[in-house]
Amino acid sequence: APVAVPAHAQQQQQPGPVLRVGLLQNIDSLNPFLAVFQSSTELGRLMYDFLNANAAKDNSPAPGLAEKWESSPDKLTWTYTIRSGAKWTDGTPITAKDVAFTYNLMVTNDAAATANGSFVSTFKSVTAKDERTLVIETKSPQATMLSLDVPIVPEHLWSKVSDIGKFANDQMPVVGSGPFILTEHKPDQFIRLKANKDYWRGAPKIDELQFLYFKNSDAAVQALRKGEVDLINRLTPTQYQALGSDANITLNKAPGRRFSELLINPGAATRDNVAIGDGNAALKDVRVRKAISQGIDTKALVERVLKGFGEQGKGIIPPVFSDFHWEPKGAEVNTFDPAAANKALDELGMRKGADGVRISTDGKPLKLRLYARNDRPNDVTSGEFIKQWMLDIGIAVDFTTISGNQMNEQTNTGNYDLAFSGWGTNPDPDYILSLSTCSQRPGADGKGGTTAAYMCDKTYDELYAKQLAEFDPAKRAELVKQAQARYNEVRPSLVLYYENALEAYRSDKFSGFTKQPEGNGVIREQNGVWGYYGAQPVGSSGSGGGSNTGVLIGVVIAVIVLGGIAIVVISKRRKVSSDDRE
Amino acid sequence: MSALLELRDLTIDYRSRRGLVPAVRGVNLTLEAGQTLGMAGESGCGKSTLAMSVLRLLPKTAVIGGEVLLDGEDVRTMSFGRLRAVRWAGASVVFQGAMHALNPVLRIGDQLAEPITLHGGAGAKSNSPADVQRAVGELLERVGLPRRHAKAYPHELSGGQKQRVMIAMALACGPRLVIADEPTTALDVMVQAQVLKLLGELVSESGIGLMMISHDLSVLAQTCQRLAVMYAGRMVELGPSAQVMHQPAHPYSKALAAAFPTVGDPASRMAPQGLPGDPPDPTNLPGGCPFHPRCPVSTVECESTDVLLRQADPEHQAACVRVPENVTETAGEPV
Amino acid sequence: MSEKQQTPSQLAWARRKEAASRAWKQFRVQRSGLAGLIALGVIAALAILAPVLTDSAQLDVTKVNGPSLGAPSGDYLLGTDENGRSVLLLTWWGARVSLTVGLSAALLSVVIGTVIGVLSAHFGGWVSAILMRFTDFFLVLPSLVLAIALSTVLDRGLFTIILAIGLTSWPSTARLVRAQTLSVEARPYIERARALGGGHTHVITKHVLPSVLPLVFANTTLAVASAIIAESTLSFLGLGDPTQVTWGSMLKSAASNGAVTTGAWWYLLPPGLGIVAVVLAFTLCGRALETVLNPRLRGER
Amino acid sequence: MTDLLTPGEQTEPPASTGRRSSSGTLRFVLGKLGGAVISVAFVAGLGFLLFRVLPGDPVLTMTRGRPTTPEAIAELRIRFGLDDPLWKQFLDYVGGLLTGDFGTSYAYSRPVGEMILERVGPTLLLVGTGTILAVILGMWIGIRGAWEHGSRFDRTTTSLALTLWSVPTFWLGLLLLMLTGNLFPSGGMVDPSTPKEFLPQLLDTAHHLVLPCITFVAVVYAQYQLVMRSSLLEEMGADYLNTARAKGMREDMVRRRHAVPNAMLPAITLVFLHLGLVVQGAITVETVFSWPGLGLLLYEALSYPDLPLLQGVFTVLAGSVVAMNVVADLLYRVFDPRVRAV
Amino acid sequence: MSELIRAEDLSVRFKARGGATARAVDGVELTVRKGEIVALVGESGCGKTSLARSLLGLVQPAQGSIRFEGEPLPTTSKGLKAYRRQAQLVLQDPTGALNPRHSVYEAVAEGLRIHKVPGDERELVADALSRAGLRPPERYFLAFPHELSGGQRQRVVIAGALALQPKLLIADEPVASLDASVRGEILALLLKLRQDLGLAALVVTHDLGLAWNIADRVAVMYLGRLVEVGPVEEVLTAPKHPYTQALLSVLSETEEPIVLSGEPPDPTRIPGGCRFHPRCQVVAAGLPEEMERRCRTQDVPILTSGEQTQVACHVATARATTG
Ligand SMILES: Nc1ncnc2c1ncn2[C@@H]1O[C@H](COP(=O)(O)OP(=O)(O)OP(=O)(O)O)[C@@H](O)[C@H]1O
Ligand SMILES: Nc1ncnc2c1ncn2[C@@H]1O[C@H](COP(=O)(O)OP(=O)(O)OP(=O)(O)O)[C@@H](O)[C@H]1O
Ligand SMILES: [Mg+2]
Ligand SMILES: [Mg+2]
Repeated sequence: APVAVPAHAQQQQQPGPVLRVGLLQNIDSLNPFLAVFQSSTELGRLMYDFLNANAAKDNSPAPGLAEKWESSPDKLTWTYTIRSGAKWTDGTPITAKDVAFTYNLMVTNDAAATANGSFVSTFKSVTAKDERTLVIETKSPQATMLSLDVPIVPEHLWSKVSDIGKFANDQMPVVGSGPFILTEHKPDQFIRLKANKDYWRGAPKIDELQFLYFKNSDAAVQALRKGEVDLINRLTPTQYQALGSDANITLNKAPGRRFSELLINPGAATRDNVAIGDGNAALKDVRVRKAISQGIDTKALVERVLKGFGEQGKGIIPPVFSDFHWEPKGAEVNTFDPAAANKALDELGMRKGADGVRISTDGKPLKLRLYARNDRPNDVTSGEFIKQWMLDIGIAVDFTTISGNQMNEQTNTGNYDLAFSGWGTNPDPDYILSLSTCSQRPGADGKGGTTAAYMCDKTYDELYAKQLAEFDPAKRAELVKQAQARYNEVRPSLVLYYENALEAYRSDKFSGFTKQPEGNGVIREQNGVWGYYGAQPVGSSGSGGGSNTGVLIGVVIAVIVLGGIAIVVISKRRKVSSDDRE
Repeated sequence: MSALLELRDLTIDYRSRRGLVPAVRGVNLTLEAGQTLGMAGESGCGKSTLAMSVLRLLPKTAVIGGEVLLDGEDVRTMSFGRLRAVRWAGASVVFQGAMHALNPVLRIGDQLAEPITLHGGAGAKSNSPADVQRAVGELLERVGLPRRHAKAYPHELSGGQKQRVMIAMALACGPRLVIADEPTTALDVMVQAQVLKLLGELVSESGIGLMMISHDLSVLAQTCQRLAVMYAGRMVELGPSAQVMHQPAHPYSKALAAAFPTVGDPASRMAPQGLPGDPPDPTNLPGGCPFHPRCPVSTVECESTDVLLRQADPEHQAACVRVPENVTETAGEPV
Repeated sequence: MSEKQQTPSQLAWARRKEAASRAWKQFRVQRSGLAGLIALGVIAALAILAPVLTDSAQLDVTKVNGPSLGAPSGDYLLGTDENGRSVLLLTWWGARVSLTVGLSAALLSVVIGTVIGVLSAHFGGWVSAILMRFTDFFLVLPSLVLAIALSTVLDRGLFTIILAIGLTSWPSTARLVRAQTLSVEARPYIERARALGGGHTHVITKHVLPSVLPLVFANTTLAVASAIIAESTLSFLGLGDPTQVTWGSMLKSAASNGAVTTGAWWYLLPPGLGIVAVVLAFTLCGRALETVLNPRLRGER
Repeated sequence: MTDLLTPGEQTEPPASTGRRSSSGTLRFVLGKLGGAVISVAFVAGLGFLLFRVLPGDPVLTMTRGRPTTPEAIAELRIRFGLDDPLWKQFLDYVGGLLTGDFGTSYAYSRPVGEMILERVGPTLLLVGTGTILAVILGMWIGIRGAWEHGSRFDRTTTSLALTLWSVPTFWLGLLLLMLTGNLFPSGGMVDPSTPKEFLPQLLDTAHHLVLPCITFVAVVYAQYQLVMRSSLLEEMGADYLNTARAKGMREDMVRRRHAVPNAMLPAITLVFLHLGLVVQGAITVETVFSWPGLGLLLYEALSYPDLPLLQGVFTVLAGSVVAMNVVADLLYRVFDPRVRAV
Repeated sequence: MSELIRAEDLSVRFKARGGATARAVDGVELTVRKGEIVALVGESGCGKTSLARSLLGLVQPAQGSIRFEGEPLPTTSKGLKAYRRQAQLVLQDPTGALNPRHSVYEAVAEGLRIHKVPGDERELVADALSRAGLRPPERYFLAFPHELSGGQRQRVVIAGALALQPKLLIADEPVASLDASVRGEILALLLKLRQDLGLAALVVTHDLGLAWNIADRVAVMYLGRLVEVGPVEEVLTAPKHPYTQALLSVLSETEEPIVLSGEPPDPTRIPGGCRFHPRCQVVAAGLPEEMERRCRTQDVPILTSGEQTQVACHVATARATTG
């Protein structure tokens, strides 16, 4: 029967608007407890609601499954009121028990803590007082209690899962609570989600959301041009510029959530202050680190490497999080000034040798190694620039590109002088700040640390501790900024720039993408799914027609090619047999 | 009535990078039905070329002159369809080196059946598979091989057996002429004797014409009535076997005969006979009689005169100045 | 065969010269091989002379100021890359690295292959059994996959690429050399040399190697061709050294910087055509050489 | 990769004079299988060692960039057995292989075997279709070229083959993408919106297959053409062809019945011998066209880098090559009577 | 005449395909005396080449020993190398026996260089070439094998052997691949060398005519064994062994050839009793029952290497003793 049903097929093709999104990273897991890839967590947000949301306007905590919340004065007990009327997609109501189950699972089950365990590490107890009341007690105050980035799963289904670590969560359609319902997943090919008509915020304006997988961004850009997809991100500046000429396509340039930095080994040491690694001793002097920074033109990097799509580096929290972003003032500003850098180094007694390379205090030429990850083209190009600039201030740089793995190895053992690094940041600054505390340095076995900058400063640690306990937003922001200023003062790394997030969509087909933050924010990779949720079709035409004509064209071409071959073969046959040569 | 095979002034040259290489330089020959003719000569003198020209099997680089008449019909001008009909049914070939002349991936029986089916069942009762199979079995038995060998592949047979298969194949369509090009060269003495005996018997009982090529005069003398000796693309002697073998009129034939001594002949004991000098280079033949540089009895005259076949005896011709120039110069016709 | 009083070494030289000129004569008549040789000569000369003819400073991203992905113009005959460097210049300099990698990797692979092939064929017995097992094992390994694995494991860099290609592509040479050695060893003149009292060294150096080496040489030219393709593939997959300009790495950055989308053919075509030209030239040369050295093929190709 | 252009490397049929014997066949098959088993064991060992040498701590790679605690890291180390001594890891690995368990992917926390199984289908589809087309095209051109060797057809097709053979696969793919504009999809195997019925799925898959397949065929067919051509050329001078002509056979029949079957043997065997290697050609094609097969999986595992996955794909690819080699050997035996009887 | 080389109870075995053992040489006693030319004849595959190669130490005998001038053949590679100065090999196919890349000069000088023979190499080469009948030698120095005719090539091979001034020449079918007209020349050369240098030779051939042409003694081999040995005149004019008789008969044009039936013998399956009996025309023609039983079951003793004609045949021996 499969052959004779074009009419029927047509009918199936008819549903409402489908938003197609190009995906450049595949899905590591559909299990929200295991998923760590950006693509997967975003998918998790589409499928599951969280306790709180981050407002589209400004990333501030907003109601999610919890419609109200309050905390005890010591900030150790939090009580959330779960909204009524929210339902799992199988119709079961969502209750406080589901939330308690989810958090408790993460507390008790190591596998369940894989992806988001850090959010529950201070939890003492999680209890559902009744259907609508959830009480969480923590051992110490936790600043992220209103941005617990944890998808809440239905207890009535997940309590039956025996091994969370092995559970794939691929029973389609996957029961969830988010604006979309996952209906199909073909690894490396596509993901289909249909709108959750019963979503408590209201049904999305599109019927279906599809993620199409592309191995390289260029293919995705092509697909956007051809209308195969409607929304893509992670564009390179060149691609972004090239798409500008297309009237049907609207570009979106948003401040990014990532900062790029140049690590300057300040004298790596373990948690127990045992020196490790072979970083150049000259770098232990903060004046040298600052001189090096002065020799680097971050403005030029933004212009030349990022082609202008980015902002000069300041503090470790990008400007997108404007509350916490720190603006240096006066002497805090790192201005490009080779002359000053030269002077500073001269004053330190590091005179230039005959070859223009300075002689370090230990009597050896000042030669520094610079590592860049070979899969980060921007770092590699920046490296070329930095190498040149360093030469101008009398520092010889041996620039090597290594794999991400090797980079981890080198930085985790302190075996570097200069190296490129960078981190993505969250609306809440706690985690990114915590990385630079003394305790984040590796243990005695060289393992276990997550920092790479080897920052360890008493003042900083104090500021960090204060901001963690401060619940007044304005005061906390001030502390966070001070911490960043302190970081800048100690200068274990130089923040180079914040890349813009570059996105593009078919404005002839869709509009209404909600950006986060409002105005100039991103559509995808938000702290939420406002972008997809807000999307609405333009006019009446859906997508999908293109692929049908495509099929037709393909078939026609195949027929022509086959026919051509057949004709050639037959004519040659005839020719051969006619002049039946000897 | 025309002869079974008649070559008239046949010349064959190969086009090569060094220019035209003359392989056969004017040969006249007649073979009647039922006759056996042996053709001898050293390597490269043009024996195979001559044989292949009879069925127009030479490569495209060959330039052929003169006439090749099979039953009075010129092979050179035949239509390709007619030629195909004549091939195998009219004249067949036992090729030099049976190992390579048989297709290694086809069964013996299929290869034997092939000419029969191709020629519409010639040699069998009809073209029906059963009849063809029967004919194949009979052919195998005729050459002394069991019928089951039809199922065998060439590599499963010994050299002698393969040569028998080739002979059987040559006889498949009941041709009137069989050309055997060095059918025994690669074989061991004993097997050679077996094959020669078989060939002799088959020819004599069926009355077909046989042209047999070899470089071993003694082999030819056992099987053939008449012998032809070639040198540098020419026929230098032609006559009854015994005469050519024992009273050769051309010095080259003499040397050739002496190279295969008779065991027990005191004359050749401890006295190997050889011919000094090298075989001629076909692209650069010496002037005059091409044999004169190696000829033990050459005269001044030999250096300038290129001698054609002369009548030495009524049935015996040779191309040597020593043969009295009494009868016609342009002989070649048997009497 | 003329001069009266020549010393044996003079004789040997005369012989070699004659053999070489004969081979050259046979090579010369093969038009495609000759074309390949000329192309190679031109490309090699350009590559060698690049530092003389061009300004290498223009390869430095910090020193150039062309437009990003600019189309061909008077200033930039083949346009610019995403960093504003001249694609013509990049392609030109890329030839140096691509050729170096191709040649070194091929050489490495051919040397390994020859040694293993000759030894296993000459000594036979268990030596051969082990070596052939080894060769067969490597022969079945998908060489690209192995090269990928190797370049993942080893430090990134040209040397790694060379090593990865060299270590994975020798088995076919070993097979070829082994087959050729076996056929040489089966010739009666080897038996004669042994009957004359010659030992292993004599047989290998005086008979086996001289007759195997020309074929190895032809094989090398073919191996260079595949090494260059392998290099570009590894670079394209991101396993190359991003600080080195090779044709493969150019194509990678072209692909990842939107050359296809923007239709920047000037960025995509030159390195690709460079690869095709060099590989084709090496292949044509190799085939012509093979034809010269292997009479079985003569006049057929 | 040049292998095919070098003569002499062609599998020479072992010269044999013996008669057929069934015990010989059995011994042959067992010998081949034994050899294959050893090879696969080698591959497994090599795969293990190779990726164990990778610098860096996989757990750090795994956790980098997101909140973790030292405890969680220690947990991961234990979960993936990274704290065990090497020999124990190896034993676990071998034990796993024997039970069909390739380990768990670092990146996807899924059984590697399962992930590989998912990708085998698309790769087979691409490589299978491509190979069939390439073999047909290559053989046909090769046969014609050899038969009319020296003709214009021969010269042009040979030059074309050599040129295409010199083209890097991925580059051709990129060019095709750039040139075909809107005719074909830019990537993937099937459009998610295509109805889940047989015909639409088939057509859509075919539509997606066109470009990858053309790329694949263009680069691969040349080998088959050149092999077929030289193989047939080698047979062209054979005496049995003259025998066939002498029997009065028509030229095209001589070619079909005698020349081609003989020339086909080495060519077909080579096709199989190289089929395994051809799979790796799929890596670049799949990467360029986002074709969801093994090659793409390898590429992804590579960029992570996901050790168990790399190891698994490597083992499976190499194992398939070994298997294809055995098939090639056995085929030769089935097809060539000369080898069959040993 | 004193003994030069002597094989005692020599056996050579090969592992044939399929695991069977081919007894290529299976108990041979053979002597070549100084200055003597011995012809070894037999049909293809009977083990002639294997015997010749084992005499040069090129294959290890499975059993038995070889003595050269009374001394057993050395086993060390050094000893063998020294021995190979004394005994030289000439192969069937001169085209194959010369490296196509080596000039005539190098081919002849190869042995001299291996053994580091003192003296002016050039003179030694020239001398060897002219002895082999290539005169003037200088004309040939630079020539390559492919520029020479077959006869000339064989002379170069012989010159290469002569350059080392050996005492024994073992020639394996030295003229089989040559044109009929040329072979006589090469044979004459062998005779001349024996005359001039006192060179002893073992000439392997399948051609009885050749033996008649040049040999003093002839040894007829069948399936790894000698079946008849003796002076050429005796063996070839009055053959006693049925196999020799058959061989002779197929050569002559006058006699009705005795064509032996059956396939060529297979050294992996040597029949019991007299190894010739399955193909023996005498057995086939019918023998007294007692005699036939002996032929079928009783192996014939190995011939010793004496001066007289010896024959390994039950029937012939019985006839000789009875009268
Ligand atoms: N296809 C060819 N192209 C060019 N020259 C050829 C060709 N075939 C044969 N010849 C030359 O023609 C001459 C005669 O060759 P032919 O094969 O007829 O000799 P033959 O007498 O059969 O020799 P043999 O005894 O070796 O078989 C030789 O000089 C040979 O080199
Ligand atoms: N290297 C070898 N390996 C296995 N079997 C061998 C080897 N050499 C010879 N034989 C076998 O030994 C037997 C005798 O071979 P040999 O070459 O000595 O015979 P021959 O008398 O010289 O034959 P021909 O006249 O054909 O040269 C043959 O059956 C042969 O197959
Ligand atoms: Mg011939
Ligand atoms: Mg022999």
